[in-house]
Amino acid sequence: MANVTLRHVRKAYPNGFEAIKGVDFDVGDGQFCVLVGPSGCGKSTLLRMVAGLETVTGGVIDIGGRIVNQVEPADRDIAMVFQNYALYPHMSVYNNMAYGLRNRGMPKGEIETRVQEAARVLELSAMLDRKPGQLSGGQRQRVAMGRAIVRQPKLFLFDEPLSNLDAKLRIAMRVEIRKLQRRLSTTSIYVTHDQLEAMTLADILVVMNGGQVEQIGNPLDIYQKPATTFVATFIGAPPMNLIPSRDCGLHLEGAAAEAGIVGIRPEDFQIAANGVPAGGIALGLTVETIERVGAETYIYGLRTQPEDQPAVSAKPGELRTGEILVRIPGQSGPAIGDRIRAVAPREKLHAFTTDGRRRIDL
Amino acid sequence: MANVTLRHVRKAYPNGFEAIKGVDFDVGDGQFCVLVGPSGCGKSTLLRMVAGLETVTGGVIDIGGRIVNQVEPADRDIAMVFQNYALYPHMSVYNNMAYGLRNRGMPKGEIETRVQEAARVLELSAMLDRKPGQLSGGQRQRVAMGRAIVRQPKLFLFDEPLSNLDAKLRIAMRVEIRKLQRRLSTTSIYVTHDQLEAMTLADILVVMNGGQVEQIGNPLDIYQKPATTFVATFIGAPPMNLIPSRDCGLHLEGAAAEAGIVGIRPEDFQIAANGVPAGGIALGLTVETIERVGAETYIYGLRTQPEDQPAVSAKPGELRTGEILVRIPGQSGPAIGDRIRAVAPREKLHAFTTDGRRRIDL
Amino acid sequence: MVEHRRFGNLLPHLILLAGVVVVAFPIYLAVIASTHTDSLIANGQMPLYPGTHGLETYWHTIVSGTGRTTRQPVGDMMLASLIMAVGIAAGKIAISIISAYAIVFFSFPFRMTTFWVIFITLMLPVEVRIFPTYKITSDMHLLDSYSGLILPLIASATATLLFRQFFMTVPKELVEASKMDGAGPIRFFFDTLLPLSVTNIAALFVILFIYGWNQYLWPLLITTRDDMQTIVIGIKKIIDVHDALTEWSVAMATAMLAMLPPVAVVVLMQRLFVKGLIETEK
Amino acid sequence: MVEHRRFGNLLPHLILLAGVVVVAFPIYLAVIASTHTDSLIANGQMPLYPGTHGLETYWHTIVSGTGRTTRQPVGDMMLASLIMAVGIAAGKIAISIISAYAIVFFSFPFRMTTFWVIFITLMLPVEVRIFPTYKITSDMHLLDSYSGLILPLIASATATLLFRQFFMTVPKELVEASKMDGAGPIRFFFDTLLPLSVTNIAALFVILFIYGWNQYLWPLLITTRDDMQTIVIGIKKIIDVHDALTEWSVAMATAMLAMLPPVAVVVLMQRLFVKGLIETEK
Repeated sequence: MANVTLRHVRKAYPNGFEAIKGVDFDVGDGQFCVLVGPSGCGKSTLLRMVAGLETVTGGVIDIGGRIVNQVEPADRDIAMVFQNYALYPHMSVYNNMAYGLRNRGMPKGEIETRVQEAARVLELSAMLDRKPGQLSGGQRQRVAMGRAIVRQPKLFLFDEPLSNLDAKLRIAMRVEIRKLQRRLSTTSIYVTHDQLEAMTLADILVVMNGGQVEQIGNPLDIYQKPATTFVATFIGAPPMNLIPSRDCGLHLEGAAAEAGIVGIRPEDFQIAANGVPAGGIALGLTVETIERVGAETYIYGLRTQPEDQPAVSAKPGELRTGEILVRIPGQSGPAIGDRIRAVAPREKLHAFTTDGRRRIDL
Repeated sequence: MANVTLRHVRKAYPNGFEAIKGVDFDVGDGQFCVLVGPSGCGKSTLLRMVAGLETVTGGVIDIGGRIVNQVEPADRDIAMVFQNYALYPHMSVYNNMAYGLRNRGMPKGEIETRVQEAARVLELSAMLDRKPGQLSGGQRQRVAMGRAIVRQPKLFLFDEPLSNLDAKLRIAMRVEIRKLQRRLSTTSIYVTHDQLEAMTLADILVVMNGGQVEQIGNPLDIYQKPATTFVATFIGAPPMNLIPSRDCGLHLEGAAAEAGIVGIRPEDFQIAANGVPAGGIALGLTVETIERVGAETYIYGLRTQPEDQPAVSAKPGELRTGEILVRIPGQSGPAIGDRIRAVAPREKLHAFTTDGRRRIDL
Repeated sequence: MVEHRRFGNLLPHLILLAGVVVVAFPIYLAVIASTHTDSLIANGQMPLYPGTHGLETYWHTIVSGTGRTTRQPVGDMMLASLIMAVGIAAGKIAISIISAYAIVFFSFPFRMTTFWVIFITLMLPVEVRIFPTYKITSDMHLLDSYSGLILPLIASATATLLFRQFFMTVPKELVEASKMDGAGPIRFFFDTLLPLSVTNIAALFVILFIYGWNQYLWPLLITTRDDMQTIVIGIKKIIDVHDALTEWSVAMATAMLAMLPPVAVVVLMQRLFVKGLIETEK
Repeated sequence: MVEHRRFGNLLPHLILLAGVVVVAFPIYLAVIASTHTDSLIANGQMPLYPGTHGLETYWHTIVSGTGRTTRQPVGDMMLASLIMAVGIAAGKIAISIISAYAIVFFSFPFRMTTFWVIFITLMLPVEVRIFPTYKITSDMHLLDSYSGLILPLIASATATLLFRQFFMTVPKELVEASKMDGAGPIRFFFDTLLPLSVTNIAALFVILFIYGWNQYLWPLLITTRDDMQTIVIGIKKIIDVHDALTEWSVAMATAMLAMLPPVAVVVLMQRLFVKGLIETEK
């Protein structure tokens, strides 16, 4: 068991590209830390630096009170679960788990005990003689977990371990990993690009973007008080609506002058015929598209937008300029072409500086 | 524009494996039909049979009033978007779209007009000279769409066209595909394993399992009245809770004797300190795991389960025996280890025969 | 499980059939010729069906050879060829797998430069660099020895490249998992890389064995002793007698015998070989 | 963008360096030898630095050759070798790409049987089936002609296999998209498969050109005319003169000249070649 501490950790490549631009965070003993961010944000690089698979350009990585910058991966007392599992295809499940222990010269009896115990926990006992090629995706994932567990390391590292599984299995394995980690209470660092996985697994959530940390904290705190517009749109699905606050129909009383962007989560809207909640906002929308998925309904509404007002963003995957997404429970709701009024109370509003880099408390 | 009709369509392989065991359905002119099911259910095979890429063992496929069983793919007046896009890597975007038209001997001017128009609609005009290798995933997807559009076919076929895109882009492209299809009003058949994509895109939803059709209908009708337990768990995420009705604490008055399984969707539960809604049910649960994802909270509760009572299913990815999933809005809710009572009104209950193959109206 | 409709028509079938006939017919002729008497063949009246002298011709060829020209029984020639072919194939595989391992999994200064120097030099097989190679072999007193026969032939750019290609497809994560499991470079090579390469090694062995078996120029220069004469040289000697007295039946029998070991290697290694070749289909 | 730490230490570097020296030193010696006078070399006192007779030796070698042994200028030999090597490489590529296309993309009865028959037969290169092949070539009056030189060598199982492997990696969907686009088998071959194979063809051309360039046994049997004498045969003739009068400088110059075209092909095709080889890294 160990604390993990990163101080001013930097990574630059010989070609000058800076993958990690100074990252600091701490993971307490037995905590589950999730690094989340879009692809290319440096989260995997950072994990690989902790593992010792990438060199550290600057700063200090400390595992259990020992600075490991110059320590070989095998000597860091860690275990890693790879995205593609990286099982040895020619070895049986048993040997896959036992290989690392044998290389460390552990006595045969002890290896047997540890592998059998891990196989029992992971329900792999019946398939110890099989080769990885004969296993399903979920079973391979378990073997990869088993290979990590038998080592009884100070620290588990997970590199998107669920991304090769189908949706249902992913949810089930997510719950299993969390339960297992709670029981072993081994400090863990987990990398994912899936915000849902991040929200449900993390004790500490580290949101990364462009090689930097955007926000660190408890998942729900981050959800409720995103520090930047990046975090606001990345955490929570569908993403938060962001509206330039000088925009039409937005009277945000009492907000600081620097509050250039207002954010409202789709689920915080309500549809009301008239009235504006005190201090809140009301938007007139023309319904463009409706997606009814059963438990809830998504309404894509077009806000009237003055031509000269630039909207916040229209990157692919984000909402189009002037488009607002409203989520309401159930399967009712307006029809395409209807005009609706979406209102949100003041306590559900988020405000950010115009550049989106800082949150402003309302 | 065309109707598509499938009658008793069967597919058997020389090795005796029956991939499609007799499928009937109709797609009306201009409708958007989605085939959905788990991998291996035969949905892709069926689409490839409509495309002419697989032979038909039995039955009749009719496109626009013409039986096409023996017609070559190129002569069926269809266009297909492949899962991996299948763009010609050595041709420019322009040539990728123009190739099929040239092979048909269309005059150069007409080709130019059609490609330019498709490029405009798909916002590809600026990259007509690039090779597919220089495009992002989303752009390649658009080129694949463009190649289908320029042909102006009677029928579009989509084989999981969004499965190679990341989550955000997938949502955006989903909305775009739907808008495009509405505007062109070309009959379409779309294959996916993603129930959310299926729900949001379909005019007609065909749920397949094991080479057979489980249910055909409007997506919301299927969500509200799933015909089998397979459909009940496949459509809607997280899946419906299924409980053997003779099980402890389940008094379902007035239900037919054959109703062996009761289903309740996670979002239809409410947490109440006491009382049972008239005709509804109440379950006492011990909270095992809680996942707070911001907009809603998932509570995994363990129901007391007599040892001799077999539960419905515990396949990987489904809930464990005796486990019940409750979904409540917001971020509050109980803590792990709490005992809660989850209640659901009678109109939210679903009932199925013991084998799960038939729905019983309550 | 999935059957894919391919293009299907008669033309390619016929072309391939024609190809089979063109390629296989000479060999059929050789088999037939080896079973008739020399006088019959020399008369140009050879029938297209097998004759009756097959067994005695082959026996004669193997144990006493074509006395007039090569002074060696073909059995001895085959042994010499076998030693050379196995030596070359095994040596080439050992050298090239180690080189490929160094190039793919190690990073050191001028890695690519080294690679290209070796590569361009080795792309020039022994025939082209035969002169300097001969001089050095002779200076090292390796003439008339199996070492001199085998060593200059075992450096192989093509095999190195093939192994490099295969190693490139080994997931990086496997190397990293190995490191995590405390396996150093030597352990990784023997515990993981070598077992994974078995089918590739088998496929290469087949190809290289046949390459070695067919060597002509180098053995011709290096060996003068009769008992190191390879079968390919033997065939050449028989064919070079341009007169009516050519022992056609013995010559054809020798040709058939020369084909046997390559065919045997292909057939024996077939399962591993095919596995090695179709691996990408997985 | 991502740099991966590989195993890194001195040992493999040294091994490779040793390899470079072992492989490159003979060639260096040959270059040096070709620039000194014969008497100096014959005395065994050849220095390790270049001499001054380089240009005249090369000029003499190219235009008039080693008069005493081969009766042919080396320039003519190189031309003959070039025609043969290009013919073999081009022919092999054409035949094998078409065979591979038939095998991978068409389904017809006994497809795999046909494949194996061709394969096993072709795995036996011309050296082994040289006897029947010689007989047929001679019966067709192709002796002393470039057709006779090239045709029997162009069937290639290895090249067919390599193309088959590459075609296996072409996504099925590309064939299907082609069908949807109304392209038949011929169109698909020329419009899609051939452009996609360019780098593979280039890589194979390099290997096959060198294979053709190095042919010895077959040209020796088939050609008797001096003006069709290939350079490899020429080298052999020079080396066979076992007396003190060997024109060492001319011999070494011939060796160097024999290496030039293969090196030139490797260097010229390098970009395409490397692209073809490292495709899996994408």
